[in-house]
Amino acid sequence: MEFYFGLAQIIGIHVILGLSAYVLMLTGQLSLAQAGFFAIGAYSAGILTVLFQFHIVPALIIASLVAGLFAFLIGFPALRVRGLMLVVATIAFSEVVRLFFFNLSWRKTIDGIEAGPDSTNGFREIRFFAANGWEPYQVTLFVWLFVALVMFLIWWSDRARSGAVLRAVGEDELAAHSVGINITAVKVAAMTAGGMIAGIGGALYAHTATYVDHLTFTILLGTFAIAYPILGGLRSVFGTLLAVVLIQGVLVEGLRALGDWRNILFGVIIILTMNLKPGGLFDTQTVQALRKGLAFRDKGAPNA
Amino acid sequence: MFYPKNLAGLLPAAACVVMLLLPGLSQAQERTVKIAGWGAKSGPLRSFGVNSEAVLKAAVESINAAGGVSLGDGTRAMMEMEYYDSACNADQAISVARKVASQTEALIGIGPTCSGAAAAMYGIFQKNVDNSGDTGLQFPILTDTAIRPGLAKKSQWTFRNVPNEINMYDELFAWLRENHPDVKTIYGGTETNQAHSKLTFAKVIVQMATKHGFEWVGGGIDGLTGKIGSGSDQVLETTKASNWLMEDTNFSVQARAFKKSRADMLIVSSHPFTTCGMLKEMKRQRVRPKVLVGLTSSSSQETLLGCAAEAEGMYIPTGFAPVTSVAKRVAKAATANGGFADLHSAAAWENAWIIKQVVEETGIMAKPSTLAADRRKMRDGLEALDNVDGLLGSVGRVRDEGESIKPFVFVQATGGQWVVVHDPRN
Amino acid sequence: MLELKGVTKRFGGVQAVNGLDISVAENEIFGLIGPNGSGKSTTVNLICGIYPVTAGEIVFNGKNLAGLPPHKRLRAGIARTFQNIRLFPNLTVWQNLLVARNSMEDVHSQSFLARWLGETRHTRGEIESILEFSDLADKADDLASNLAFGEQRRLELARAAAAKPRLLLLDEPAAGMNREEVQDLIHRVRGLRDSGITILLVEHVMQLVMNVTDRICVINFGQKIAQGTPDEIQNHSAVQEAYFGTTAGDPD
Amino acid sequence: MEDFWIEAIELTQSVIDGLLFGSTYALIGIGFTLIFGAMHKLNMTYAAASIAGAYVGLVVFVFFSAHPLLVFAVSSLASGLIGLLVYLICFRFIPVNNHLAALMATVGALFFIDEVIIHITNASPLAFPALFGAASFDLGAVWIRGDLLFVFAASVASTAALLYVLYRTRLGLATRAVSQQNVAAQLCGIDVHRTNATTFVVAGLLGGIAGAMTAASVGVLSPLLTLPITVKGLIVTVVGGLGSIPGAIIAGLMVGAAENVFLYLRGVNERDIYVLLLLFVFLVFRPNGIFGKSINRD
Repeated sequence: MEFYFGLAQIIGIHVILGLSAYVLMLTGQLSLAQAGFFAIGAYSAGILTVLFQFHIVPALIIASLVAGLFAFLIGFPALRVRGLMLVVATIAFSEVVRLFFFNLSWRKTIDGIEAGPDSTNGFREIRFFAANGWEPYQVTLFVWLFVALVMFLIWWSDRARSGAVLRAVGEDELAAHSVGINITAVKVAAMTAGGMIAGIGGALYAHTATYVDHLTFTILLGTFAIAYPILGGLRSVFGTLLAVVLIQGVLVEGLRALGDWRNILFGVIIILTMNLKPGGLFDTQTVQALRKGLAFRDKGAPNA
Repeated sequence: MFYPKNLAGLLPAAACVVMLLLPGLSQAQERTVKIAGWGAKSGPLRSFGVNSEAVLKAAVESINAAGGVSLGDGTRAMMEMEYYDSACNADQAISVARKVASQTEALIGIGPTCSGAAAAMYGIFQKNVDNSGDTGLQFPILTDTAIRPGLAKKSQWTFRNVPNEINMYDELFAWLRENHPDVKTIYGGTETNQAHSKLTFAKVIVQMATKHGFEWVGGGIDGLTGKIGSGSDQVLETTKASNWLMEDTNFSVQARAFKKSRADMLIVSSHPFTTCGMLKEMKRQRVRPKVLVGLTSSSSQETLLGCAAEAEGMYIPTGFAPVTSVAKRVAKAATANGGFADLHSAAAWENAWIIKQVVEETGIMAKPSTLAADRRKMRDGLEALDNVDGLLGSVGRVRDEGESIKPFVFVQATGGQWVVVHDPRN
Repeated sequence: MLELKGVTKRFGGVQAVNGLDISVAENEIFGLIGPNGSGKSTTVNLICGIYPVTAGEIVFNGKNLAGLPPHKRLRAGIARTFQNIRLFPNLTVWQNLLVARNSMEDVHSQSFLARWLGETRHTRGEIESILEFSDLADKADDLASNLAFGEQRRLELARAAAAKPRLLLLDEPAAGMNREEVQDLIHRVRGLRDSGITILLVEHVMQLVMNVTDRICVINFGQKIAQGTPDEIQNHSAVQEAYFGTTAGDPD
Repeated sequence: MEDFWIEAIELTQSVIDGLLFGSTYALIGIGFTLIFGAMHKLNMTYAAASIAGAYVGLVVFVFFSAHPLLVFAVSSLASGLIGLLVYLICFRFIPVNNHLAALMATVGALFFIDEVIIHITNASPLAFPALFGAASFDLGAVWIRGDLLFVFAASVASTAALLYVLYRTRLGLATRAVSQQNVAAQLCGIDVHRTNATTFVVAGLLGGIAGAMTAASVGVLSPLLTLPITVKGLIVTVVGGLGSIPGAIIAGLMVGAAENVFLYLRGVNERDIYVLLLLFVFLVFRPNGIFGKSINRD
């Protein structure tokens, strides 16, 4: 079972990462900065629990706020540009964050051992869970508590006016501006929310992996963050969930038996999906079909 | 009607999820000693995993050909090995460790191949045996490739059989002192975002060189605060221009820094890709030190594929070279399995034989019902080991740290081959 | 209510609007016409704040709008429609209207979170009545992109109305419409005016302009060439020349 | 005073080395900018395809001991072909207005190409031949690497050829027409798909040269090269201004030089931070790039 709990933790954390990009993508912005926010969350929470002996919950909240703060600050200059320029600007941000942690060495002696981030050697011994006797199922539940919370918040706000506002900005900025939406505020808010969510994900990641170094947070991670919502489709948060389960659960884990060929298959599947379902797995048609299908069952009569 | 057309895209997904949930357990009738290996078989460090698997496979074949392993009740069992790809990635190494520990009957794991992944993976294991308050994984690991110093003491369940670089460079510089009396000064650089290269450079190579009286002619060293070696008590400003990153392509500034130092001996503490880049740039700038020393990890086939001509003359200490008859056999068997036996992968051979030895010494039963007990016996057996037979001779164990002291030789790149120039065992 | 005083807009070397003076009175339907490229759309964009003016000032209800971004102008009471329909195609009709509720009244009557997440009964009632008025009530849950052309035009008007503007800028609302649809539009525009909204109508289609407006201003090359009631304009010589003369406007 | 001169010479040498090495960045930047100019889309596969082209060139070298010039030619052709394939699988059948899907498909193709290379070579670095590898020019206190000078010359030549194609041939006219007014071009009888495909091939040909040149100037070819080259290429594209070929060239040289100077002055750990800050400066103060006009394109 331990393996499935571990897998569920990985899936949960990647869902959070994907959703952090999802929020911003609703407004039509493509950000590769999520790896940076994720790193800020991971290191902040790790530093708090390891060097300052915080409990995981306050550490997680603070990490999320710190990541959100950076997202807020970077939001203003970064969101002046869009499209490819934004992609490159956010890559640059995420790389600067990574290089910061690459250069960061902050060691303290805790309980007789030296602990803390140590530049290239990474940040070891982030063992809050194991050291406090958390069973794997408890850790998994803890991770999924946050997954559920984040998913619920996004799902709920997507059904309310806020979701429509975010999507309106994504569909047509000029029109949205003309109907009285403060574009900058909405985008920066989305960026901040995305940063906070990624911060939570990073904090959870650092504690389940027990070790982070700067190489964890490369552009590749940022690419995965946007890959989940794109593959899953931007019509529903469940698309992101499905994409993570497919990639982390099926491709990375389930097909491990394929060994060498698995990663090649990975690229092929992405290409095929995008050609067959450019809007993602949960695109407009699928979502409508699902809704109608479910409605059909509820009411027992076709919904004209 | 349930709109099959639009939902069809989701069906393969559902099928895959079902596939994933199918239990990986297969109940074998015969008793076998199962072991699991994992490492990078995809990604830019694929050669590590390919070589490691090839050697491990060869070792298991040789054990089985010699009659297999004798179990606690006298039954003879074959050894069975399954190899997984963990892509040199922390997440995946952890995931495979969990999978192997909870979904298979493997008695022990051999992997992962990379230091970074190992550093992360060791963290999920129980720190101290018998501490029931620690819920870390309880499964023995005997790592073969990841060399970065001081990892295995993280948990009492983790062991390594990798070269001890401190001894290797200590002896290398002693030997160089004797054989190159005209060499007095040293200088060098490393790839600073590769933990093994950087740590070994700062904390092993430079330390050992100065210990043997070579004079470091640069500034301070990245990753090292305080004095260098025992000779100098002066803290110097860090040498900035002589290092590079592991994916760098332009080495002009670094090679100039090397040249400017006019050192008799130069050190390139780096993995093959950047070792080759740096050596090529040194050749272009006509940097010709009297002695060139490389990082253990570059004593592999990759360096020769990338820059045999430029590496000519470079000394490297290594834990593997086909100098004994068994080592020659291993090298041949590895090539037959599609990999190379080098200092990283050769340990996998020894690991398989160590496992055989521990199984026989501790009376492991290899029954599904005794799995937990067998794993514990395996761990205790590894802990209790003093000496094992290695490819180059007897391999000593460092008890409390789970590390090993391996015999080694010095090789030099000569005519596109690694040639053993000195064998400290003699 | 709305006053343009010497408004000038230059794009690089091109003078799109040149010293334009317009004064729109409370609750009138004011027409702005002119040949292609005469600066009509630019004027609309200047009033709603998409471009900053190069010179001159725009005063709305006695307040200078200089430096006010579009979303704040909407809050001040200026809403618009677009010449080429710009709905939010992947939002439902309902969502299109919900998004547009940014009037001062709406912003102040509800807390931030309530506005962000909630939909009060009052809001629902108002949106329903707008849908009713726009003959879109049965399409509330359809995606905007699935509407027919005429319905999209109506939705665009409804969306502007949902912001409860005091001044509504209509940028060629009849473009691409047939005679019947234009007639329908005339009723709707009058209905909006009757509900107390001042309307600035930029139009090409004479059937609409001549039937619905109280006063008309004609511009060409960014300058006012005539102003008056529809009847006066129809007989104005400068207008005749601008529309039928040999001088061609630069492309828009 | 002595120190000052030594320092000045060192700096000059760093700048020269960096500028020359930057010409490989410039070539990659041109490819990105060309595709972006034509389709307003990002092709993340581009740098990987360039490296893949160089690998094909290497096959010719290893198995047929071909002359380096032929190796470069084969690299270029192979990369052009890969460019065509990438267009077909990542752009041709994906709706034009769906930028995200096309972007993701190219990311998929990037993973695919990278992984295929890794599988075939076991990710081992392989020696790559250089033209004029041994040549160097001493200019008093500073010196110039012969092979990099050749790379520089090749970049200039291929850029000139590219500009000729773009501005003096029918094909170039079509490409520019499509990039500026897609629909209008179609109405004029231009086959948009064919034109786009041609753009990908041309960009690919250029990329193959860039890949081979990069491999030649490092002396080794490795899949480790793809990611850094992709990032450098993107930075160069943005600094140079989207769609601007001369901008990409200047930006490539500039990034190369800046990198080397920061390496010399601040060390490798901080080098990239400064290069990225430089990029931020451009994004904030000159968002349209070096030669960018201040047009607000929608």
